[in-house]
Formats: sequence, C-alpha cells, structure tokens
Amino acid sequence: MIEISGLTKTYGPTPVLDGIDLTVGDAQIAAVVGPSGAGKSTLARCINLLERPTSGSITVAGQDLAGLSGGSLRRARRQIGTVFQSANLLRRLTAAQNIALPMRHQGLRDAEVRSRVADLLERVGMLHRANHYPSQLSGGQRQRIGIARSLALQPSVLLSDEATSGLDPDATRAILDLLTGLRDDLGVTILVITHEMDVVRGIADVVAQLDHGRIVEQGSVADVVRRSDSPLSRALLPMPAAPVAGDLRTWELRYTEDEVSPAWLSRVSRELGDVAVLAALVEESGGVPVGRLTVGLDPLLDERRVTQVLAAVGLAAEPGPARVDDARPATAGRTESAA
Amino acid sequence: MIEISGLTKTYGPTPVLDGIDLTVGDAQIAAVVGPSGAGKSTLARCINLLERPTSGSITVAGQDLAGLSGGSLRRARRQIGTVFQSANLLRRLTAAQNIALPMRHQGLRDAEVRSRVADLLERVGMLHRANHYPSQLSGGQRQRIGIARSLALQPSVLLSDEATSGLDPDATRAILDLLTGLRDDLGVTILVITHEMDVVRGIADVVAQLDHGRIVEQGSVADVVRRSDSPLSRALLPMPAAPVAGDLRTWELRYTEDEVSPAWLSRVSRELGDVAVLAALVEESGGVPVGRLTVGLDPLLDERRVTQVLAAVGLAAEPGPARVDDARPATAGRTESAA
Amino acid sequence: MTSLLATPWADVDDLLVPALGETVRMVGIVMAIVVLLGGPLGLLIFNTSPLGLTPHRAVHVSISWVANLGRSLPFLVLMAAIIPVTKLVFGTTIGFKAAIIPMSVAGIAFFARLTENAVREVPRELVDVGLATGATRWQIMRGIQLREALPGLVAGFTLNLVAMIEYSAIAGAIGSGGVGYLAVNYGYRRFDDHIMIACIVVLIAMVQAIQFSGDRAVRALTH
Amino acid sequence: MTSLLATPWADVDDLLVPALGETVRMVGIVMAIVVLLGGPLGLLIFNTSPLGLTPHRAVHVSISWVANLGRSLPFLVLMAAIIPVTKLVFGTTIGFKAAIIPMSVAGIAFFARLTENAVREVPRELVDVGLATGATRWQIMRGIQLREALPGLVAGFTLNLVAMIEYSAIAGAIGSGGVGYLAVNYGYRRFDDHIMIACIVVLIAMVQAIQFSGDRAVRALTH
Amino acid sequence: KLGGGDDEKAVQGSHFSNNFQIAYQASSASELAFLEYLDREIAPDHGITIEPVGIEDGNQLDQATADGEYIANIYQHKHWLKQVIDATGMELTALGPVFQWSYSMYSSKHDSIDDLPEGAEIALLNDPANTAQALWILERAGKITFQDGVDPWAATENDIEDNIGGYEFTYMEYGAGPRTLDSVDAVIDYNMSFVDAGTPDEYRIYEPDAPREFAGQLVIGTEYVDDPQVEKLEEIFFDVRVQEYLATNDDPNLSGQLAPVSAE
Ligand SMILES: Nc1ncnc2c1ncn2[C@@H]1O[C@H](COP(=O)(O)OP(=O)(O)OP(=O)(O)O)[C@@H](O)[C@H]1O
Ligand SMILES: Nc1ncnc2c1ncn2[C@@H]1O[C@H](COP(=O)(O)OP(=O)(O)OP(=O)(O)O)[C@@H](O)[C@H]1O
Ligand SMILES: [Mg+2]
Ligand SMILES: [Mg+2]
Repeated sequence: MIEISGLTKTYGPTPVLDGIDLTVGDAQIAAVVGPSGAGKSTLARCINLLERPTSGSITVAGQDLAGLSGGSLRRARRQIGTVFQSANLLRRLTAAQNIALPMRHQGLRDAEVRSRVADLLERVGMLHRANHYPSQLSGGQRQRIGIARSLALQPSVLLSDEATSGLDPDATRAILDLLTGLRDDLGVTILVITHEMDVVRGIADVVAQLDHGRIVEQGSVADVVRRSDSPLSRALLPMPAAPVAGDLRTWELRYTEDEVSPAWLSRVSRELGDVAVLAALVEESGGVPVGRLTVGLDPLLDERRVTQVLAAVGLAAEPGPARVDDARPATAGRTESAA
Repeated sequence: MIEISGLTKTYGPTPVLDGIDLTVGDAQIAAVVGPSGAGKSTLARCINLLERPTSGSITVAGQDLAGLSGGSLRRARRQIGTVFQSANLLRRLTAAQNIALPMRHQGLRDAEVRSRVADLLERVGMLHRANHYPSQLSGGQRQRIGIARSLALQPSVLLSDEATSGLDPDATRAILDLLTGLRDDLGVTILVITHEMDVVRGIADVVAQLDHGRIVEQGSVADVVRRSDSPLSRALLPMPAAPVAGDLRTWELRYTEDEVSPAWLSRVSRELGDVAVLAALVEESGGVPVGRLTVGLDPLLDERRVTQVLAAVGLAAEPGPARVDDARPATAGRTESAA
Repeated sequence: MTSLLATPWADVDDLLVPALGETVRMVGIVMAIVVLLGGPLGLLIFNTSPLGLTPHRAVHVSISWVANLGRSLPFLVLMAAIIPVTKLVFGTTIGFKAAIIPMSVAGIAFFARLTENAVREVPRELVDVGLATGATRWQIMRGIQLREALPGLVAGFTLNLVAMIEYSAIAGAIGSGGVGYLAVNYGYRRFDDHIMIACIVVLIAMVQAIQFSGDRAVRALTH
Repeated sequence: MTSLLATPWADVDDLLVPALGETVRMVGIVMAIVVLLGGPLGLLIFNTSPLGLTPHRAVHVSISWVANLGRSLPFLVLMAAIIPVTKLVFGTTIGFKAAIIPMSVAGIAFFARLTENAVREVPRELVDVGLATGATRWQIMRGIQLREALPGLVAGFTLNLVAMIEYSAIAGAIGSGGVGYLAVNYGYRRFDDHIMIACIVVLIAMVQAIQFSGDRAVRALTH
Repeated sequence: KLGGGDDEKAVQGSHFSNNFQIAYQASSASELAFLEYLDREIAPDHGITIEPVGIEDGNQLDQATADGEYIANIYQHKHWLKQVIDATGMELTALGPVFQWSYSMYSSKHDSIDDLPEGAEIALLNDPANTAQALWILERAGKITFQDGVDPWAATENDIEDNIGGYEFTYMEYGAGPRTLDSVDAVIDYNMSFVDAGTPDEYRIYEPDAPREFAGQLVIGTEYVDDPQVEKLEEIFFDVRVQEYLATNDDPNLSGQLAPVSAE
C-alpha cells in the first residue's frame, strides 16, 4: 500500500512534482507513464526517501517514511525494493555479488545468501553471467541484475523505474511474469514506471499519467483504455499506422464495452457492407477485450447509422482522418534534415 | 553504406560476435534486433572501431576503418555518428556544451556551433534544458542529448544503440521522424539497434536478428513480416494477447501478400460464417499492409477449405492454440514468487 | 668531489642491510597505523561534507581543521611539537619508537585527504543503492564507498607509502635510522659517496617496486 | 619552556613578513612549473598504461620510471644530486633560485602521480565518446580526460601545494628562506619561541586557507 | 641498539651499566672515530665498553641525555649548551672540555682572507652557536667589530658594529658548506665537513687556532652527577693519553678535524 498526498518536490525554483495524489492498493500493480522529464523517477525517489519531499506526505505500508530515522527508516526501506532507471551496479562487484550485497548488509547467513542469489540469477536468466563484472555485461544484462537485486530482500513494495526499457520482448515478458507472480502469490505492491504501453496493458491494474509534475489522468487500466478521447487512453492503446483508404471513408473505432462479441465485424459487415480493416490493435487486457481500429466504410453511408450500428455491438466510432503521424506531439522534431 | 563480412569478436575465450555478414545500403535504415547479450552493442562498437574486430572486415562508405590510423581514421569516424546505449554525457558539461563538443573539436566557428546546437536542441525537444548538467536531467532527457550529439557533425552514417529505449511514445515518434528525415532528405545510412518492434516496423528497411553472436535471420522488413513461421517474423509483428475462444476453433492468420484487400474480413465472413476477431495487429509498414490475427471460426469447418479461402485473399492460416504466454522464452523466469 | 673517506664497497652492506630493515619496519608500522586511522578520518571528512552521506558543517569543519594541522607544519617542527606526546607514550624521544608518532600524525593527515579524494569519485547513485536497500551508514561506507574507491585508495596508499619513506629520512634525525637517513647522513652530510650511491640505488629500487606493485594492484582492481 | 633568546614580538614581523613573501613566491613559481609539466607527464603516464588511450609498454615503463626518480630520494639528497643542473641553469647552488629546480623536480613527480590517479577515475565510456567523434588524442586528453577529472585534479593540486610548503622548509637548507625554514631554523634550532609560534600560526592559517579554497573549488566543479 | 641505560643490566647503585652509550652528532665521522678510540684504548682499562650512538638532531640528543637514556654526549660546546639550557630548561651539566673542532674559512675563488673583495659573500652555518663562532673568527681576524656589550659567543649579524670588509652573509644548513663553496666567495665551516667532502686543502684560506671557548664538552644529565658510573666516565674521557692521541694520531677520520683542547 502506497499513499501519496499533496506531494511536491522542487529543485531550486522549478517544481518537478506538483501536488501529486496517488494511491496504490495492496497487491496492486500501478503503472506511471508520462513524457520524458515529467517527474516519474523523482516520484519513485521520493517514495523511498532518496529525495526528501518539499511538502506533502507519503506513507508506505502505513508508515510515513519522512517521519522515520535511523534503524526504523532502514527497516522500512528494506521493505521497498528499487529497480533504478540506470541499473546502478557496483563496479567492483560481480553480478552475483551485486545481488548478494543487500542480503549481506542485512546479515543473512552465507548459505541462505548463496541459494537466494542463485535463484534470483536464474529468474532473470543470468546464471551464465554470475561472475561477470558490470563492465563485462551488456546493457540489458546489467538491467536484469538490477532487477534481481531489487528483489533480494523480498520486499513487500517494489518500485520499478523502467526495469524493462532495454530488454528484448522475450526477456521483458519473463520479467513481467515475474512481477505478476510476485503480486499474485506474495501480495507485493508494485509501482512500475514505463514507456512501454504494452507493458501497462499487460500487467498493470491501475495507471497514472504524469505530465509536468502533475497527474493529468489516472484510473484502472481497463477503464482508461475504454474511456473516450483521453490522451492517456490513446497512448495506452495506440492506433497502428493505417494506409490511405482510397475512396472509402475512414472511421476510428474503439471498444467501449466489457462484452464485445468477437464476431462483431462479421455482423456489422452484414448491416453496413464491406468493412475494410486498415489498421487494428485488438487484444485481451485485464480479462476484457480492448481494441482500436481504423476501418474504411462506404462514404455514402449515413453517419448516424454507422454510429448506431457500431454502438450496438459495443464500439464507439468517430469519422477519420486518422493517420497517426498527423498528431504530432509538442516535443516533436521536424522531419527535415539536420541543418 | 556499411559492409560487414566475416566479423568475429572474442573476449578471452568466448566469442561475442561469430562470423557476421551484413550489408546496409546507402540511405537505408537497418534494424538489428536480438536478445539481451546477443552482441548488438558490440557490433556497433566494431563498426566505428571502438572495439577492434578479432577477424573479418568492415567497410563504411567504402573505407576499411581497421586499415586507417591517425588523421584519416579520425576523419572517417567523424562521418559516423554514434548514439551510445547509455547516453555517455560528459558530467562537467551542460547539455548544450555536450552537443557542441564534437563541433568544437572539429574546429567549427563559434557562431556556427551556437546555431547548430540550438537547432539540435530544438529537434530533440530539449531547448528548455540547454544549460542543465547531466545530473540535473532525467534519463530520457540525457538520452535525447546523446542523440543530438550524435548528429552534431552531420554524419553520413548513424549508429543508434537503443536511442529510444527510455523515451515515451511521443518523443520516440519525434526521434523516428528525425531519423527517417535524415535518410530521405540527406541519404544518411542508419543502423538502429532496438528492442521495440514497432520501431523496426515503423522505420526500418531491412532487419537482422542477432543471437549468440550470429545473424540468425535477415531480410527486408516487409518480407520478414510476411515470411512463414520464422521467430523473427513473430517477434516483429507479435500476436497480441487473445482471450480464450469459447467453443470456436482458434486460427492464427498472417498477411502474406503485398496486396491484401482491407475488406477481406467481410468477404471471408460471407464464405465461412462469422469470424470472431480475438486479437489483431494490422497496420501499414513500409507501404504495404501487414497483419497478424487470432480469430475464432466454427469448429466444424473443413481445415483445407479455411486455408484455401484465406489464401485466396492473401493470408496464411494455421490452426491454434495461440495464447501468447504459452510460448515461453528460454530466459523466462518462473511465475512463482521470489523464494 | 669524490670522498677519500668513502666506506669501502665491501662494508657498505653492513650499514645498508640493517638500515633497509629499519625502513621497512618503520614504514610498515606507520602505514598500518595510517591506514587504520587515516582511512576512517578521510571517510568522516568526506561524509560530513556537503557532498557526503550525512553533511554536518560543524563536524566537517573541525575534523578537517584537525587533519590539516598534521600537514601544516614542516615535519621537523612537527616532530618537535609532538615530543611531549611521544615521551608520554613511549617514555623516550629518541629512536625508532619515537619516530612512529610524528610520522603517523603526518601520514594520517595525508592519507585522510587521499581517502577523501578517492571516495569523492564514487558515483552518488551507488551510495543511493545502499540507502535504498536499508544499509547502515557504516555498511555504505565500508561496502560501497571504500570498495568502489578501492583502485583510488590503493593508488593513494602507494603515494603515501613513498611519502613515508621521505619522512623516515627526516625522522632519522632523531635516531630512527633507515635508508633515507643513511643517504642524508652518510651521503649528504659526510660525503660518503659509496653509501650515497648504494642508498640511492636501494631507494630507487624500492620506490620503483612499490609503484609497480601499486599500479598492478590498481589495474587488477579496475573492472 | 620560554626562551630567553626569543625575538621580541614587535620584531617578529621583520622576519616573518619577508619569509612569507619568499614562501609565496617560491611555492607559486614552483607550482606553476609543476602544473605545466607534471600534469602532462601524468596524462602521458596514464595514457601509455594498459588502461590508457594509447597503451605502450616501453614508453609507459620508462616515463613512469623517470617520474618515480623524483620521488625516490629524500628531498635533501635530491637537492644535492641536482646541484650540477642547478648550477648550470642559474649559476648558483644556493638561495631562492637554487631551490626552485629540486622543488620542481619533486613536485612534478608528485603531481604527475596525482594527475594519473585523477584521470584514471574518468569513465572509459567518456573517452570512447571522444574517439567515436573523431577527436584528436590531444583533444580527448584536454577536453575529456582533464576536464572530467577537474575536481580530482584540483584536490590533487591542493595536496601538492601543501606538500610544496613542506619542501620549501627543507629547501631552506640551501638558503632559500620562507616561513617553513624560519620555523625550523629560528624556531626549532635557535629556540626562538616567538618566531616559532608566529611561524606555526602562519603556516596553519596558510594550509587551512589553501585546503578550504581547494575544497570549495572541488565542490563548485562537481555537478 | 638504542635506548636508555635502564634497558641494560644496570650496575648496582647506578642508573647505568658497564656499557656506556655515548651520543654524538651522527653526521660527524670524527666524533665517532674518537669514541671508537676510547672504546679501543682507554675504556677496557676500566672494565667499560663504549657504545657510540649517532643522533643527528642535537635537541633530541640533549633531551635523551637529560632523561638518562645515554650516560653522556659529546657534540656541543659550552655556549650551545648554555643556550639549550636557557631555552628549554633541560637539566644538563658539562663535565669539561674533551676536544676541539677545527673551524676554518674556505674559498675556491680567493687565496687568502685578505684577498676577499669588498662586498664578498660569505656563507655561514645557520645555527646560532656556529654563526657566532664564525663571526668571532672574523672579528679576531680584524674584519668586523662587535657593538659594545655584545656577548661574542652569542653574536648575530645584528650585533656587528663595523663590517669592515662590507661582507654579505648567507646562511646554510650543516652539510651544505662544501657544496656551497662554488656559489659564494668564502665559507666558514668545520674542517671535518671539507675533509669528508674531499675539498683540497689549498682551499682552506684562513685557519685560526680553535678557541677553548668552543671546545667540545662532555655533557651528562644533571640528575646523574653523583652516579658512581659517571666517575668512571670522567676517568676515561679525561685520561691524559686522550689529549696526546688527539695531537698525534693519523686516523684520516680524526686528524685535522678534532684537535686537542687548547690552552686558551
Ligand atoms: N569485456 C567483456 N568480457 C567478457 N564478456 C563481455 C565483455 N563485454 C561484453 N561481454 C559479453 O558480450 C555479450 C554481448 O554484449 P553486448 O553488449 O554486445 O550485448 P547486446 O546485444 O548489446 O545486449 P543488450 O541488448 O543487453 O544491450 C554479452 O553476453 C556480454 O556478457
Ligand atoms: N538536480 C536537478 N536540478 C534541476 N532539475 C532537475 C534536477 N533533477 C531533475 N531535474 C528535472 O526534473 C525533471 C524530472 O526528472 P525525472 O528524472 O523525474 O523525469 P522522468 O519523468 O523520470 O523522465 P524520464 O522518463 O526521462 O526518465 C526533469 O525535467 C529534470 O530536468
Ligand atoms: Mg526517469
Ligand atoms: Mg547493448
């Protein structure tokens, strides 16, 4: 359980976090997303008190860390595992020794340390590099050792700052399985900072979007994905690139109901004629189907009728254009050459 | 133009690259993918000769770097921009000074340096952090400064090692637009190392998969995506998670032709009855539609007929089961709790 | 100026070998004390500084001040200033034992600074790892700061060791002996060229060997 | 122990002020030489080492050997050994000028090691940035290695500066003057307590000020 | 083997054993040679062995003697001793003069003291007693005069009334004399330094008789004045054979460097 209220953090004059309210329930996975520089890492660092909040309060498992000191602060921190954005491995220790470090500091017996280290190395697929030094590891390998180390003390809360950013899809999936396993079997509360929306859809229960130090949107993943035109919703389930539709009229469709019959497309074809699937991302997320499609329909069809027919099967529809790259972000670079 | 042939690199007894043959044509974007530790970064470091190959040859723009030294090696290297996997910013220089460094070393005039730096900062959306030191930047901000720096000398070849790994989708898109712009407008040859398959589909012309230091598969992106059962193909266009199909029979479909009519689903419905779309990823990549779907069909349908009907519209079909998480990678962690 | 009175080459050994033993013993004991006290002092100076683990202005300024004392005075003056302490501890102000205290004081002050400098180079993020995993301050200092600074510390140790040989030559003035002193006294004051040459050769070989081993150790520790 | 022979407090200034001037001038000139020559020497030692930019065993071993020479000999012996050079350059073997060469030699050797140690702490990846962008070796050394090592270099400079004050006291043996020498000669040898106390106060204040400024500079340079 | 008399098996009723540790200034080969002579020729007659202990730092050496670590030392004249006692309060007693150090003016540029040019630069040892002794030599040679009421044994440059030769004085550390020779017009220093350095005798351009005032004293800790072993010490050092040996020996470490105590 992590409860954050009114959290503000400033560096000099600039606020980096500005009145954050966020609650992550026990055995929940919360994802925090948002543009680069939004304050996500700072948020994580405030939770384990690596940064002292300028104002506001944070309680983790019922304890207000800012009020603790000395031994009780250390005990509280041992309950919080942290995966750092840049693995932060000790350069003079091997992979195995890096994982062992927190256990040694906690005073675990040698045999116990050895067996846990071996287990963790195996979980992150790094047994074969146990005795390599960080400088001899690839970026992703380092990151996996960082993940293993964060689990060394069997924390009840895990802060994962872009743990899977540098990992290939298979390794990512393995890590995500590990995290969901921790949540489901051990009730670990997990805060995941990530830019990978499939990770959010894949494992998060709730999601919050941070921008310029504020939470601009938050909610359960299933809700957010199916809520209307919100930017977070579009970000979470992005519309794949679609070709131009020729003489058809493009429509953007979005699953809005929990119970959308998978056969809706066949049924809608019978009422509206051929449905040209230009782009589609349909999948199961959190036990319900979610989806976003760009389709082409006969341009002569009545707009209202189209909307009604699709609403009847559980989809929201809006007329295009829908080429994704027209929606440039504020930070976009121009496509011209470097001058 | 990058031509690599027979490239081998060993650290001590272990080969990290093992007989790599790879050609990237002028004004092409080549993507290199592969599991963590496969040797991707090592490959990039061999190309700009930060690592000396154990054997084999590499020519960049017709020049064999290993044969050069002194001034001519430096001139050749200035033609190769490099984005490092971990931004590698100088800690005592501000963001702007980091970008300026290569230009200053090349002896550009002050005014020129200033205007190029401002331009590059703008392109990567970092004008507002120009005078921050790396320790005052977020992970993604550092990465973007690294990208800007790689372009400082207007290279004709760009090596990008997970440039967008830590970036949010909008910033990623801006960077990808920047890269494609460089290719299209200036004919820059680009090697992109990435784990993000949508990046590969979005911008790469060709793709190579590295595993244990060997190229296990390579080809044009469009070909690979539509080629049969290859692991790279599955990785490039992953099947989204699908719900269980109830009493329907699941089929995995894949676009195989360049000319698949987007209305195929409606047409197939007419011949085979309702098509339940359980999961779908359909999009345009490299000018042609690509797609992968899990659909549910009437279990009583004849297998041969289903295959034929779908082949007629340009899709390959194979009977399921198709739940993605059954195909565990070799490095997978178990889902049980951390012991 | 070649001395007519130079010790015959055959007899040089008789002076040199015991002097070498004295140097090794003196510098060895002093370095043990220096590392044991100077290391922690340096850690403390760094960690009470604004860049450290537990910044504390008053403590930092005072211990930094104390450490500077040991380096402020010319060694000869320091030896004289410390005589009362030496006398109290060892009951003598002359010889091997008496040299150990002033050498240690100067060495501790020097090594404290070298330690501070080495530890300062440890990236802050690694200390954060210790904090985040609930390590005690002592564990962070020992297990993270010192361990990560190891190559720098070994390089500093090497530097300090060589400086102590220099100091042992000055400490020779109170009868503690040693090769450096032999060089000063026989070589410099008495113009005994044979002893001088022999001492110089031994000193150069010694420093060379120390630096060589130090460099190797540093490289071995750098991953 | 109050000396009967102490210089009256009123006259202490007459000795102390010129001595302070001598120390500042001597140490100032020497440090300029030390930084100018010792810095590049240290860079060269590091960059020819196996961890450096252009490893070269033979060159490394030889320049490392030469640099060790300057630290191998007790300073008094070094001064004597260097007399021919001093004489050649300045035509005299005593006084302020004569002290500069041996002090510089010892200082250069010391600063070379400090530079080597500071530069060793610069992450290899940052040097790779220079290589990958086609910077010349000189640009990499200056623009990357030295710049990134700046806090460490300043800390080393501070250390070196204080050591040079110590050496200037020994160099007093050939008549170069300075506060350290005043402390040794008047204070220690002549039992002039007033001079001794005044010198000690000045030396402590000087070292304290140097260290304080050095520490501030280091912190200002650490981002 | 260093350390105090109590390390040894002390003789009954005495602080000291029959092995007399005598401290001398370590850089002085002649003092060592002198002690070795005593150990060889005189001490056995008294059932005593003499163990010379070289300590370079005079202050420390005196301190150790006062503390009874050594039975005696022989490195200083009475003016130095007085100065040490006055300054530090050490309890030391001189038993009497034993030998004298030859102290001369050397030059590699000029043939005699009278040839020194106006404004000649003369290097002197920098410790007070040796500075005074050098000035005293110049005064006796008629080259300078002291102000009234100045104790010539403690004189400094400031006490000069008339610097007739217009000399400039430079100060140097003990041991630097021979090395300084080429850089100045003349050096006033102990002969033993120049002998050690192999400086040619013809550079010795002025060689006054060593004054009794500067004779080397046998010094003990005042606390031990009545110690029975000190009696034996005196018997050895003041044996008549000693002065004769100093006058006649041809030990290269001794002759021309340590002279017998003169009448005046
Ligand atoms: N100095 C070294 N000594 C031994 N092995 C090394 C060394 N450097 C790298 N390796 C090994 O070489 C392999 C390839 O590393 P590389 O950094 O090229 O991987 P990568 O494909 O870039 O992985 P990632 O996606 O995780 O960045 C890794 O298994 C790594 O452990
Ligand atoms: N010491 C500092 N001084 C000034 N500004 C800082 C400092 N540290 C961080 N910032 C700023 O705070 C903001 C938030 O940084 P933070 O690392 O939390 O971002 P983030 O959301 O984790 O971004 P990313 O996704 O790129 O990692 C950034 O804009 C950064 O420039
Ligand atoms: Mg971050
Ligand atoms: Mg890599």
